[in-house]
Amino acid sequence: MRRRSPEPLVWLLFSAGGMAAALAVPVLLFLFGVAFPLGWLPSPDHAHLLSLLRSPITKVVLFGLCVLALFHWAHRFRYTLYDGLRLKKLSGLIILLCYGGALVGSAIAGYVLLRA
Amino acid sequence: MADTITLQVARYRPGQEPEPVFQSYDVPLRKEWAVLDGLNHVKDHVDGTLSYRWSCRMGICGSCGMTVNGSPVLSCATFLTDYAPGPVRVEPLRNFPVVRDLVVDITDFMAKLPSVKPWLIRDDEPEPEGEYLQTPGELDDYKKFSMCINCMLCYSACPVYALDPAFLGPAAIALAQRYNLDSRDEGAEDRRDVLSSAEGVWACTFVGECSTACPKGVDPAGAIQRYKLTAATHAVKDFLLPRGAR
Amino acid sequence: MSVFHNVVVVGGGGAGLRAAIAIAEANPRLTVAIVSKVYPMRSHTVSAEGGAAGVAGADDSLEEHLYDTISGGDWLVDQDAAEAFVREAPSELLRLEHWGCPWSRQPDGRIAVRAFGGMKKKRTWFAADKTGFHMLHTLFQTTLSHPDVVRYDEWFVTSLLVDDGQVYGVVAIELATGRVETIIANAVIVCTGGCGRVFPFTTNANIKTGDGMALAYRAGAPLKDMEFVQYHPTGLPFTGILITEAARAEGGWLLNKDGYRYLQDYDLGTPTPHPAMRSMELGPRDRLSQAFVHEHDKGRTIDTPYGPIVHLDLRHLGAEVIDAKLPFVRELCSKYEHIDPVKELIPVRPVVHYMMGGIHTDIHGATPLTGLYAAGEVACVSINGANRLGSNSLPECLVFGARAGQAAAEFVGSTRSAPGAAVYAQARDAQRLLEREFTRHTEGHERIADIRTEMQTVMENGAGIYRDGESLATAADRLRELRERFDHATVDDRSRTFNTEVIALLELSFMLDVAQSIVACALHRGESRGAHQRTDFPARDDLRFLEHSLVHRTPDGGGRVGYLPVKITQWPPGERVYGR
Amino acid sequence: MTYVKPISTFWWLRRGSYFRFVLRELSSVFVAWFVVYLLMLVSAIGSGPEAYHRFLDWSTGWVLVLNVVALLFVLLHAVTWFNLAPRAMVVPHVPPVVVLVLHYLLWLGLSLAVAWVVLR
Ligand SMILES: Cc1cc2nc3c(=O)[nH]c(=O)nc-3n(C[C@H](O)[C@H](O)[C@H](O)COP(=O)(O)OP(=O)(O)OC[C@H]3O[C@@H](n4cnc5c(N)ncnc54)[C@H](O)[C@@H]3O)c2cc1C
Ligand code: SF4
Ligand code: F3S
Ligand code: FES
Repeated sequence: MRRRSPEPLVWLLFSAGGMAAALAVPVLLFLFGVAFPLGWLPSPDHAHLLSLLRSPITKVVLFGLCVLALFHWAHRFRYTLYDGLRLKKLSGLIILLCYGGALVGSAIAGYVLLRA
Repeated sequence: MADTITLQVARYRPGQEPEPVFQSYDVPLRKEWAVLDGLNHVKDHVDGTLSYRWSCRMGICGSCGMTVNGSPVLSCATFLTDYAPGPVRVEPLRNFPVVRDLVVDITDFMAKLPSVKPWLIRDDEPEPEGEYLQTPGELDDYKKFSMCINCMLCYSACPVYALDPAFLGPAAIALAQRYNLDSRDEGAEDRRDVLSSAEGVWACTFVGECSTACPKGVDPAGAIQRYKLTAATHAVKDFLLPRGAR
Repeated sequence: MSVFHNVVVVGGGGAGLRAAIAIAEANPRLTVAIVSKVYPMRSHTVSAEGGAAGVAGADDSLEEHLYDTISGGDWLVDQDAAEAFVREAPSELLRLEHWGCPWSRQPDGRIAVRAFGGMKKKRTWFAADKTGFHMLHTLFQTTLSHPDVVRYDEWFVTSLLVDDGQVYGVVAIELATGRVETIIANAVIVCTGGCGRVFPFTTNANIKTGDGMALAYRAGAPLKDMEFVQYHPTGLPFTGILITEAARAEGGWLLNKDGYRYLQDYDLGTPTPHPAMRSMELGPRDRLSQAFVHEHDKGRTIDTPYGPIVHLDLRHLGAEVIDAKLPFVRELCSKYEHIDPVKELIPVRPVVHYMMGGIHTDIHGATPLTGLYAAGEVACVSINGANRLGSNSLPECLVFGARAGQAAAEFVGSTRSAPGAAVYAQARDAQRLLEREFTRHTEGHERIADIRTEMQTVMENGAGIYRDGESLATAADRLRELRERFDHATVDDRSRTFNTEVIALLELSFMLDVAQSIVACALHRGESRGAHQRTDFPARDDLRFLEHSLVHRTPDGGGRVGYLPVKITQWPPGERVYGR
Repeated sequence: MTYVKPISTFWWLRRGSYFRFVLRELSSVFVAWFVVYLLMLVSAIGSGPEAYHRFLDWSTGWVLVLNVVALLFVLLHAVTWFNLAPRAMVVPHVPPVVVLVLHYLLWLGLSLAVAWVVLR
């Protein structure tokens, strides 16, 4: 009997998240985190952003990005703790923290996006 | 160019020292000399007690892996002049128990290797008359992974193996892939359990140092990543398809 | 302490691994042990580059392979053995294919074959230019699928246990611990490879110290045709790393210092732009190496700090052919000579490469001692005669490895004899002697390396490509002196753990035996044949010497040389014609 | 009787390549931070113009510094991710360089599209 390991599932989420993050996060972070605050580019006005945000497509895309990015974090951070800080003995706790965190984060993301 | 160079060689003689100490030897610095030639000079003319492994001195037998100035290399294919003016620090391969001086214990790898079934698995019985056909293109699909000389530089470079000796490790997985990707082989299923266990591919975090260290261009990191994709695809299929359809 | 296995195979190279698999297949109930001083995949077979011969093409025939082998060996070949060899080589190579060996292929997926020196047809199977590497790893990995094949990795065999003409096992040292152990067996197969390290400049790895030859020799088995030492014409200066004959088979040229393809001056044919079989650069190794010496005498070689050289020219092949067929050659040249063969000439000189002689065996790998078998380079089944053809050795390891394995399995199945008290006494003696060896040499004053270097120089000067009665007699005297000096060799290393100095000492003592046997045989053979060229007897003399030399060890370390007729079945001795 | 070298917790400080690896792995923390930041932005936008402007003001102080660092890490993540991609997915008959270049083209195209949508 083959051992069913959840590892492939979390790895797939990690990979998808890594790809999504690599493709989308730099530009978003550059615009909203650096360029607008620094005034390199004029901040878009509220109405434009709100209309964008109200579009269901945007909501779905952003929700997907958040969930995947969070699982990407969860998986990678888990191993960073294992290896970088030699905490593999605390594996159970770390798994709870990481993937649990990602789940909770995803729920919050869903809530925030739905409400917005 | 100075005509000598200093080798700082890690010495460990069980029973004599509790842990390795460095001993310095001056050896001639010649254009053609590999680090191994320097060690041989020491062994032959200066200090017969220095122990290390070597054989082919042409980078193919995989005996002479050592840590030179911090990096895992084949000492027969690494040249003294590249480290001039020195000193050159020669230590045993990392991540393995040191038996003596520059000799490390690789029994862990030798025990893991058979577990991935690195041999051609076929169902046909008896053997066919002629060869199994294989086009040059099909040969190319696994050729890279068949170049492994079991030199252990990749294990020495891999931090995950350092931290978790249960990890199957780069070369063993690359060798499993060597057969999985061979068009003549039918044993991928038999290798699946070991490869996709927690100590198999999933333990690897794609540090990639194994491939950097590999002197034969095997790219074990790539082999592992590719298997992760395969294993994940399998897992999804297992999950989605009803039992009978698998 | 002692352990027991039905069969002990000494050596984990091509021959040893093949033998072990043969036993496991012949009789799964037998326990087989492979005892090897290095991990099997480190064995010297790993270095073989060019390929392995076995009739494959429709245009080829067993007869032609047989004729090439016999004439290549200057008619000192046992034709029944060679016949068995050419007949079984293709199926052995095919089995290796079934075990996964990544042979190079034709576009349609069938095995590709290439030309090789001294061969009339293309019949050399190859895996790019890492043939030996791929064969060895395939064999090793295949043995892993036989869990009943037990391995003693990094165990050094120091002697054979013999009682009343029958072998009962071996005594070996475990390197990691220095523990001496007796391994009792019904049969022993010696597959320890060659002895190139007896010479100063060789393609052979550090482990090729003729151990098995000396083991058998000391146990009372005769060595055969030891005077035939092959020089390969193209070794890299300084390192002695081999540039495979495949480089010439793919079209490489040998040029002297004037850029002239000098082989045309030595009855090896006329230059053609494309390689022609059995001609010029594709002549046999003995003739090519001898041509080099003549070029040197004429002052047409180039002097370097590492001796005279000529050039191997691959430039006209282009990067594409070189990368596809000879990638390892390019890698080795750039690593060890800092040159790129696509654009530059490769400096080469003849280098000691292969031992035609070895432990005398019959066609089943059996030696005159009951229960003792030998296969591979260590053995002399007499398929190579006075000169081995390139790419005949790897298949020899397979064919006769398998045969020896089968014969041993059969023998073990039928024998009832168990080792008597004498054997155990002998084992204890051997053990005690070895323990003494660890301590005896602590008083000495001669460095092992000095004696070894001198022995190598003596061999090169006395028994090189060209020899004569005088040079050989001098060599014999010098070797006797060296043996005396050996008794005063010193060992600094008192540790039991991985004591490579004691191993070097034991290897040196083996090499001295082998060196003496080579000189003894060479001294007695008053003719020139194949790789044995006597300037005082420049012609082949079939009347007196169409015979194998057979040398027995005498208690003082010397050799008693006798002769054994060559088995001729269908090809009477003829002229060796190349390029005509 | 073998000697096993102990491994320090901060093994990754002893070799440049290991250090770069740990930095790469740490990028995930900043990816997570981005999610937090994004959600705060979304919630601010959803709460009306004032909240949005308050958010804009807030994001010029220490948050800006954090975002600059995060951007660097995210870029490190993106570059290492794309560079390793051809090794992980081997597409038959497509040379690895092509896979690599396609990834970068996709990245560029998507970034421009996002910028266009936001700035329009
Ligand atoms: C550079 C090079 C290239 C070559 N290319 C070709 C080629 O292209 N084609 C071809 O046909 N032939 C080639 N040859 C020749 C061929 O490779 C060898 O003859 C052949 O591989 C010998 O195989 P073997 O199994 O007899 O011995 P090896 O592979 O040398 O194995 C010897 C084994 O014996 C063990 N051993 C030795 N002594 C002891 C001891 N005292 N105790 C325990 N174990 C011991 C060793 O550990 C090793 O495992 C080449 C040779 C060289 C040197
Ligand atoms: S994968 Fe490379 S580094 Fe690792 S053992 Fe094989 S050849 Fe050596
Ligand atoms: S270095 Fe180790 S973590 Fe993976 S990519 Fe190589 S095996
Ligand atoms: S001595 Fe064989 S690989 Fe270095």
